[in-house]
Amino acid sequence: MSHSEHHNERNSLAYSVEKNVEVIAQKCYQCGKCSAGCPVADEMDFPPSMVMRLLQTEDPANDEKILRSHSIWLCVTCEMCLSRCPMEIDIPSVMDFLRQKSRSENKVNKKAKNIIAFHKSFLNSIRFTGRLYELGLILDYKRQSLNLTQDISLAPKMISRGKLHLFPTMIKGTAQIARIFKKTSN
Amino acid sequence: MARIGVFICHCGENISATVDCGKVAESIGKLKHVVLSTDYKYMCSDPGQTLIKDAIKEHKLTGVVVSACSPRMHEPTFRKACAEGGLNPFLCEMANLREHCSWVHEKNDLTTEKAIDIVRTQVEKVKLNSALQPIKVPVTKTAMVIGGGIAGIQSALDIANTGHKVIMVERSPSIGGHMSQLSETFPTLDCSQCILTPRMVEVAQHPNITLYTYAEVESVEGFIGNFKVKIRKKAKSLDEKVCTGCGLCTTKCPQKKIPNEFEQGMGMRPAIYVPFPQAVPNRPVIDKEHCTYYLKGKCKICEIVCPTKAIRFDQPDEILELEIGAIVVATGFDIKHADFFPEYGYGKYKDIIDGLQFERLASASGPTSGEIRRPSDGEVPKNIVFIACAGSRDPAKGIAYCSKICCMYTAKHAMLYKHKVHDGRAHVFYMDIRSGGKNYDEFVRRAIEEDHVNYIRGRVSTVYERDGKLIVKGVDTLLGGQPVEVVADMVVLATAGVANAGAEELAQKLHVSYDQHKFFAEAHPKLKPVETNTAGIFLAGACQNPKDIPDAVSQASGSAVKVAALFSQEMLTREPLVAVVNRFCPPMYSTCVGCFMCQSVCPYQAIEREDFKTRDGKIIKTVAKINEGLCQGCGTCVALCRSKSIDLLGYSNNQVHAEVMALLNEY
Amino acid sequence: MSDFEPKVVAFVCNWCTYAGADLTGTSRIKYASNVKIIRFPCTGRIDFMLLLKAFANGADGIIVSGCHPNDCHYTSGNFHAKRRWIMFKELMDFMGVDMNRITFSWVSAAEGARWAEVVNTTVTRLRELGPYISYKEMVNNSVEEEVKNE
Amino acid sequence: MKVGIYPGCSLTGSARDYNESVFALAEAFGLEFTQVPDWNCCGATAAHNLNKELSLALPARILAIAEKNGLEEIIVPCAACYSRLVVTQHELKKDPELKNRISEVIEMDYRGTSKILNVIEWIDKYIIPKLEEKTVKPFNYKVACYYGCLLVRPNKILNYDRVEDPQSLDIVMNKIGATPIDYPYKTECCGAGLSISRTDIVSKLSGKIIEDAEHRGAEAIVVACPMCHSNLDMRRPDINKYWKTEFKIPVIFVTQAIGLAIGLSPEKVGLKRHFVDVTIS
Repeated sequence: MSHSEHHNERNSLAYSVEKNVEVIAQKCYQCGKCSAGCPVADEMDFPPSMVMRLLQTEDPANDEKILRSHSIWLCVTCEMCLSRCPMEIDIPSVMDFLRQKSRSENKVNKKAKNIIAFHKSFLNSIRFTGRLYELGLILDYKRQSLNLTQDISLAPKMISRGKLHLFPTMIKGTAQIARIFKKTSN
Repeated sequence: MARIGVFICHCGENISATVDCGKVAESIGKLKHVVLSTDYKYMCSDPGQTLIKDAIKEHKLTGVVVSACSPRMHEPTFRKACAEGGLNPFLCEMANLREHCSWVHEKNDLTTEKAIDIVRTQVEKVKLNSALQPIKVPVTKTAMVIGGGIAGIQSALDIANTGHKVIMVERSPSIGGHMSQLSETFPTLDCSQCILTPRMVEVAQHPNITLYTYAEVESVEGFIGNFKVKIRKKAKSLDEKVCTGCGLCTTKCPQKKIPNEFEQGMGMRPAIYVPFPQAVPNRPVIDKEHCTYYLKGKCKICEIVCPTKAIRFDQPDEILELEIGAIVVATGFDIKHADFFPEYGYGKYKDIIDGLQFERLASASGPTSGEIRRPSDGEVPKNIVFIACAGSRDPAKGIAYCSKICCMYTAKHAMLYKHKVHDGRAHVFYMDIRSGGKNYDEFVRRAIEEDHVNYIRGRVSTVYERDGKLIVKGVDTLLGGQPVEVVADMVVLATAGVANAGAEELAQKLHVSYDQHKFFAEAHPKLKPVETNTAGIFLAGACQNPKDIPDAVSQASGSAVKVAALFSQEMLTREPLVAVVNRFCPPMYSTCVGCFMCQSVCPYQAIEREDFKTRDGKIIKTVAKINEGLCQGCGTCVALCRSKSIDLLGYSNNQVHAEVMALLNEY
Repeated sequence: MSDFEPKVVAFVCNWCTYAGADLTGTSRIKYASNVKIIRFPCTGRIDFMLLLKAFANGADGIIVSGCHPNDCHYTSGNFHAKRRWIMFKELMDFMGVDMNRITFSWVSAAEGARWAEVVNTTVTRLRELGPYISYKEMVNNSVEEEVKNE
Repeated sequence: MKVGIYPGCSLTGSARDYNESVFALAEAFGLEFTQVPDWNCCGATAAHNLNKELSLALPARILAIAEKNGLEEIIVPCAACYSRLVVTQHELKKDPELKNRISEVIEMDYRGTSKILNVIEWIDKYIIPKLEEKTVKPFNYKVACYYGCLLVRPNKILNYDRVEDPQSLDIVMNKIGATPIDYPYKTECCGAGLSISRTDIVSKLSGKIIEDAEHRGAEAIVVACPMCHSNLDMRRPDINKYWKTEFKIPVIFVTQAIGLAIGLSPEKVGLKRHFVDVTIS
């Protein structure tokens, strides 16, 4: 067995990470530089270096902690961690993968409800029109998140500055966009 | 006519338990030219060896095959026995019946048959052996030490004290190296210059050492015991014999704003200068790149004020040609500077300094007379941050290795700071503390426990300036990756140790290997850490990899004993198993067509060009020629040669061909 | 085919594989006795034409083995051997030599068990392949033809 | 060469001001470009957070349409869209199998031949050569150049400017007479995609960016990304509430600054649409 081959347990989360995004968790030597530069580290239950550490343990209990964490949803994909990582570990890709895994296994952290609601509203908006319909997005998000009072002062100001369309723009290829959504929804 | 004697050893029962030695002897005895084939219980014993010696005389043997254990075990024994019996030792071969046959196969007919095959192969080979004479080369008993840091100094003094001559070549105007820049040394905190300067003076005064400062190696040719070296002595623009070192010129030089290399750019020096007060030799040089006279054609103030008229503006560089027997490379290391770190501002913040700069600040002879004052405004920093592993263990920055010395000097820096600034706070961001060494970990613990240095386990993401303070954004991984922000007055980066500028170029001149980081490569990582893969060239100190003073000094002494051992011989003797390019009478001279493909694959630069000329000097033919002093006998050139003009003594084309034929065909 | 025992010649370097095979011996690891070793200072010394000579003279299989990459006693001999080997393989293929007859491996001085494994797997493979006569016949025929033409 | 433009959703809505300034500059410099026909949303943060394949398919459709229409160069003023498009191009180049799969999903041939330019690259190539002669009203202000995340990271893929302390925007601003300050927040994140779902975090992060710029005496923050702009400008009331202060520093697009320098009116470059009054024009 060559050195580049992994030794991860086949059922571990670290193994799935390696298979899907080609990141070897063991490469992380826990210097913490990612957490030091992460803009949202202090909001997270597990800062990025801790997520990597939990992955390294290959302990099912720790895998569970990651998938149920708030951290993976707070990551803003600013890529600061990757750009400064001495081992060039692609943490943003790991986070993308963990989010999708967390959702598909129904393990999304309750505190992340709004964040997911927003992403879903966003995709809903383009699924039907092809482009983002910002007013529709806000209304749909309010419906999903039940944050009915949030940003009520923002919309009128935007409208008065011509920054919010009252009606969506439909592109010609809407049927095609719908098919793209369908084909990519595993 | 060949007369071969074959001796089959039972090795107690090690061979005879599975191989029918009697049958082997009998079968081999029937081979053509074999005049004696016998077996014996212990060939390597005294009676066994006597058996061979007597047989050589009695049977007038022209070749001997001892069929016993591996030649890697007893070849020297039996070759010596043959020599004592009056046979050229290279006419003796061994057939490996033990490791390659009796020990690895079951007792049966096939095993005995294999044994016969093995012996027959060596019989056929030995018939084609020729009497070879060991190669002898003389030894020039003068060593050259390149680099005048602590490793070079130690090596030169040790060699010189064995009574041999040493030439020391140092690139800068003074010897002393990085150690002369250090304030105090770990783990004892004794003053670096106090322990170093006596050694520097000793070098200068030693009757066996000739010191060339401001000089560089221009070229190296030849081989072990017989190097021919050219050294460029750069013009110092001064007659050293006339100059008394009074220093008047250096105080009168109008050019005063040149960044001082010795002070790591934290002080200024004039164009005619002595690098530091304890410099050896204590004579100034003129820096032509900054001297007003060399730049603009007028000034000459130094010449006017010099009481002994020692200035020589028209002095040329001088090339010295020297005969050298052994070379010690002690060219040292350098460190990465703060501008190597994008996330710490590419070196644009004055108060982010590197470890060597901190050494100068802490040194009593430094720009601040030993007070810790920050470069930007001369204030004493009340909050100081040390960042370990700055560049080291950072594959993304191209340096994957640990620089080894930083953990210790960072602890020392923090400690020195706390001793000098009692109300100050010192923070160290680290990944691991690597403090293996005598009294080393105790030293680090002292910094933490007694001097209250705040060690934080985590790497720093970024440092930036705000309101004249440095904001250090780090993390505490022991608190689960919690971000830590320190508002500091000064930041010291423990930057990676790297190969010295010019190391690669020098390695190529010397034909020694170097690694991807341009550090010189040892011949074997465990058992030949002092040797290079070029015979006669040795390593000392941090040119091999970053190392601390005791390690550098130990290795320097190691290299010195290697040189002394070499110089203890009048002549060097080597096994003559070397390659040869064939030679014939004119007009053929050699079948070599002069393509010199062999030259490109030879790892030892052992292949030279030889011209055959007419009487009036016209070149008729140029062919390859092997320098047997350099050739190590790998045979790569032999296999490569398209015209089959090169052969390897001891493993000739005929010999290996005969072996293959003997293995496959029964006789 | 079951009682066929192939003749195998091993071309090995002195510093790694020869010493590795010595270690197999000192460790008393047993392996097939079909293989016979020819010692070279370095794989860089091996003239691959010898392989053809060996096949023409009745070898059923050949092992070429030296130091691992970067471990060469002579720094780069095995590297040059490998480079020449790549070229030579093309030529052998072109000449119709069955490449299954040749094992190219790295065995270090510390890999006694590995040497036994290399030999055994090679011999097992060759036992299945049977005697190598096609190349020998081809060479002999062409020699006969040349003789006839003269 | 046919030059295309992919405005992206923001530029038709919340970043209309940016759109206006880009087109105003194009007009003033006599530059023409074709909109990528029937373009769709790039999927932004939402797509790559929830569905990797979708996050590649949506940009791939845009790029495939551009190719089909012979657009060899596409200008992408929105830094977020720019990042998604370049990353998609990179991922599909790296993995031919994935490329085939995505081609199948979007029902179009995708080759990955179009060159994608961000707004500063566009300025460097088409505006800078004639900028000096056109500048009538030097932009004599101290500015904080804020690049955000997406123009420089992931730098191994984008390969644009240096990842720490980038300079390209500073150089452009310097050309029109502005004085860029030393600014450590150049590439710190504003909170981006969390604008609506976690306004508190955006207020905190964007607030730091604004605070440091004001503290260093900048008179404007210059941006090249509509997401950054909406967080720093539209979210200003939330930021001020969070920080319990009144940050006043305006946030302008680099294209607006250039527009003003060549004498275009504030209306023409969309300044009137800002939430924070731009008092320096």
